[in-house]
Amino acid sequence: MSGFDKVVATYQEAMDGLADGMTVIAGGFGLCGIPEGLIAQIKTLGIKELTVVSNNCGVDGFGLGILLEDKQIKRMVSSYVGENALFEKQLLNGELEVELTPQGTLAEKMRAGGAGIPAFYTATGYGTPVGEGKEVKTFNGRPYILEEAITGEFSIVKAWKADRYGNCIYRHTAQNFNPMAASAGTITVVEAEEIVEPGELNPSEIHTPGIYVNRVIKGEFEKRIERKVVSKTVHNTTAKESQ
Amino acid sequence: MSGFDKVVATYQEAMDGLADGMTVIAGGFGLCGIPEGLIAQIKTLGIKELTVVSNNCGVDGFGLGILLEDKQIKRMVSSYVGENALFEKQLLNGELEVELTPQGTLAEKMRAGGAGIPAFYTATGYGTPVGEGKEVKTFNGRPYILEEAITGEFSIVKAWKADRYGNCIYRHTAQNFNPMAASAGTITVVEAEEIVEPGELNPSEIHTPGIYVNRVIKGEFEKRIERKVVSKTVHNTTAKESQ
Amino acid sequence: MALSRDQIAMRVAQEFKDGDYVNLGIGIPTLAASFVPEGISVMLQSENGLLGMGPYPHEDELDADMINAGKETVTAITGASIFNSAESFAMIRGGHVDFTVLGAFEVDVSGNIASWMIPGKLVKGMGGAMDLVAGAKNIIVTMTHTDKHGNPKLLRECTLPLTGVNCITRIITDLAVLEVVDGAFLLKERAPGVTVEDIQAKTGGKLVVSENVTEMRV
Amino acid sequence: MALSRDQIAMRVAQEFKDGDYVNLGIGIPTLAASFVPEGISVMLQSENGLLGMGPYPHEDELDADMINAGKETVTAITGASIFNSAESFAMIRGGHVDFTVLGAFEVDVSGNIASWMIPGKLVKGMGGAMDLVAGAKNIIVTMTHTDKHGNPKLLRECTLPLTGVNCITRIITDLAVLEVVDGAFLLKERAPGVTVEDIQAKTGGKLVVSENVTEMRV
Repeated sequence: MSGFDKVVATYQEAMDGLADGMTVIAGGFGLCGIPEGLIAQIKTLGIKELTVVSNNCGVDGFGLGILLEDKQIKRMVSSYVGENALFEKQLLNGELEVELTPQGTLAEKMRAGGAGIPAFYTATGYGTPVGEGKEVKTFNGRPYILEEAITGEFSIVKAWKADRYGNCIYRHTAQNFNPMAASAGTITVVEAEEIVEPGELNPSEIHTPGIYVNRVIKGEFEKRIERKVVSKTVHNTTAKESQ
Repeated sequence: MSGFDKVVATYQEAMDGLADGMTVIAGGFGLCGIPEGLIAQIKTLGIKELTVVSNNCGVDGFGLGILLEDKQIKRMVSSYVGENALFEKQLLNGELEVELTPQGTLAEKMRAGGAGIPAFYTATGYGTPVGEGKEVKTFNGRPYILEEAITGEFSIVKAWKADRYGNCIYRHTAQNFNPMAASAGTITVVEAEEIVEPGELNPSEIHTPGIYVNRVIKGEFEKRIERKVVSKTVHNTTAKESQ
Repeated sequence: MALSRDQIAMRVAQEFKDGDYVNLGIGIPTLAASFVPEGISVMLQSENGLLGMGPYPHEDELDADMINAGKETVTAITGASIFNSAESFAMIRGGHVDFTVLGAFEVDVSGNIASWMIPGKLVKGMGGAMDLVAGAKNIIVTMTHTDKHGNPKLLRECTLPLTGVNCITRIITDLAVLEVVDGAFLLKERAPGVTVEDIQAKTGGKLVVSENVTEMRV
Repeated sequence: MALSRDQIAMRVAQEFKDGDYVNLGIGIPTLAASFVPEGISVMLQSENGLLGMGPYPHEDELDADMINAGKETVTAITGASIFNSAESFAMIRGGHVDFTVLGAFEVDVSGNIASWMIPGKLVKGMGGAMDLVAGAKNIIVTMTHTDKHGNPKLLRECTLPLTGVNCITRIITDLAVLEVVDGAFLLKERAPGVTVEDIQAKTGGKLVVSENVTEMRV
């Protein structure tokens, strides 16, 4: 099955073909489940005028935030941004555009992009600034707005384990937007903590089937924690009952 | 977490509330992954005028086919039917209506129903009898038709393992339509081969989170094979290479 | 006397029924998890993809791959499930989450809510709030009855950009419990020591006083 | 001479490139899996939720939970993945499957295909065929060039209810390989011993003969 071996050895190969002005869809939520090495490679390449679709834009000096340092991002499509000073500065300067999209709509737009659904109706955002200029249609007496799919030239994805065929599983809440991102890219690149042989992942437990994936690279991850909150009390983890 | 224990002891409790004229969404593909005992209970109850949404309608004497025997189904929404003589007879007699829906559109309509998406655009069926009377809209130069979501008063689902909270996993290709069916019912009933305690299923491997499930019952399954095809040759199962 | 944050959270928690799936916003809503009444279990949904959110971890349980929607480290309870963001919002948008509790800048008598954007200030985004108010079966807004300048936050019509329209059913403030009914705020409960007149004076939109205004149990 | 079913399947298999994901319909298309050329690997998608379909099982491997889209018992190859029907058609509809090969009653010069319904006969349904023709990047139709009465199945305009419009790019019959180009069938290859005139006589829609018609290698 040599034609299905998607493992590449270098970050250069992993991001080969990325060019100025392209759209990059990135998995991750905050700093959780982000393809750290692929983001670093985009910085290294110095590609400019990017549209980046990702729930957030990292923080100063880490995650997608590092692409702001050389003004590589022209436009950001996110549900929540501005966790870093540089982002705020570029936004206020007009050097950066932001398209704020509700989190669930963003996830569904990526999924739709991967699934060949060009548009769908949702109640989310109706009657708010998000709904302005969008088609409205009423179903069962309730108004909904039409939202269009998102696709990109590249998707960058962070997996826990990927096999050589590109089948991926994600760890805990590092799953988040990664499967949808994986489906919506013309070229989907997966950076995995571990690369395993085909057959090592249980077929029914695979989160992203390899058909969506073009390239797989093994990464080393810092996995920085954005908000470390620790409990000082003794607790059991079985229930939220009368704590 | 007593409020989340969804296990019921009898089929009567499992299907309590089902009434004439309701819509029942059923998981399964052919005879694979069908909630055998729940279907049998619908037969026992003698409920009539049902709309049944399921990819297929079983065979004579097994699966959803048994609901034809006492003419309990008024309308069938499926992608492929007529594997049994009784179905054909009732259809030709005008005792049974059929709404044929492309398989992928059917799956997506159920998913949309569960996900609060009232309608979506798809290219599937454009220009064919399926597209007749449906809204058409062009995206990127290609015409798409608008398809509406499906929901039902009841969904009946077959799981491999379910925990008391209703978290489910499915076995092999018995997954098929079951997760979408589970999401689209007002009351979702799961019939499982095995009921396990919360915590026995790995959280990241759960196919249907318990939030979609109202009742869980342990079933005994015949698991009839519709088309047994056996290979006589020696083969390895690694590849389709130059066999 | 106006209720404390903890007391508001305590009153919110009285809304929950055994077996409810609940999504709690940042701030007072999150506190409500600590006051779930005896004999009642709720399961917490975190919109980044976790159903069955547990307490914060101990130092030795910290895991960068285990966070909540506020990007804080968390744990999962026994019987939790973890899934992707599309599935998470399918649950929310599809009405499978029983309660959403969230804060707001303003609400109005039409059930509209403004909670994400103050023009002139930097806009950071709506996150999942618009999906939550569009999707949950029951939405509870928790907030102080007035802003820090004493101006009403319960209005005839929201002045800030909206998060959702016609979606708020219940408001729990430091002064009162109110429902949105027929284009008015229906006063149901008042905080101990707070008079109906106080509440009236601090409410911007039309207030209808229920026949039987009870005292909030906190 | 007209090709046999195996020979048609053999010619179909020559279309595949190493690393292609392929969905094969029932009949001749399924046979193509047996003729994948040396050095080429393809992975088979079965639309009921299996990527990496293997051969039929041995008697001792039979499993009611392991079937293909034709409801037959199957196996999975090492490295397969299994998923639900919505995910399966997301792959198909989203254009991730490289090739779909399927049979047809009729095709026409506009790239339309009719393959699921003959009025007056019992209609059993389209199954996944409409999704497949709407979604795959490349669709190959395999069929006999004429029906059993000798009537052409390659037409100016389909007469039967359609499965999809403007979607067929390549047709492989027992007589020829043709492409649909600019409102005509472009003849690219002919079966050994079959003349261009034979093919012309048996084709209903406009036929354009390629400058260099080669002989099908089977």
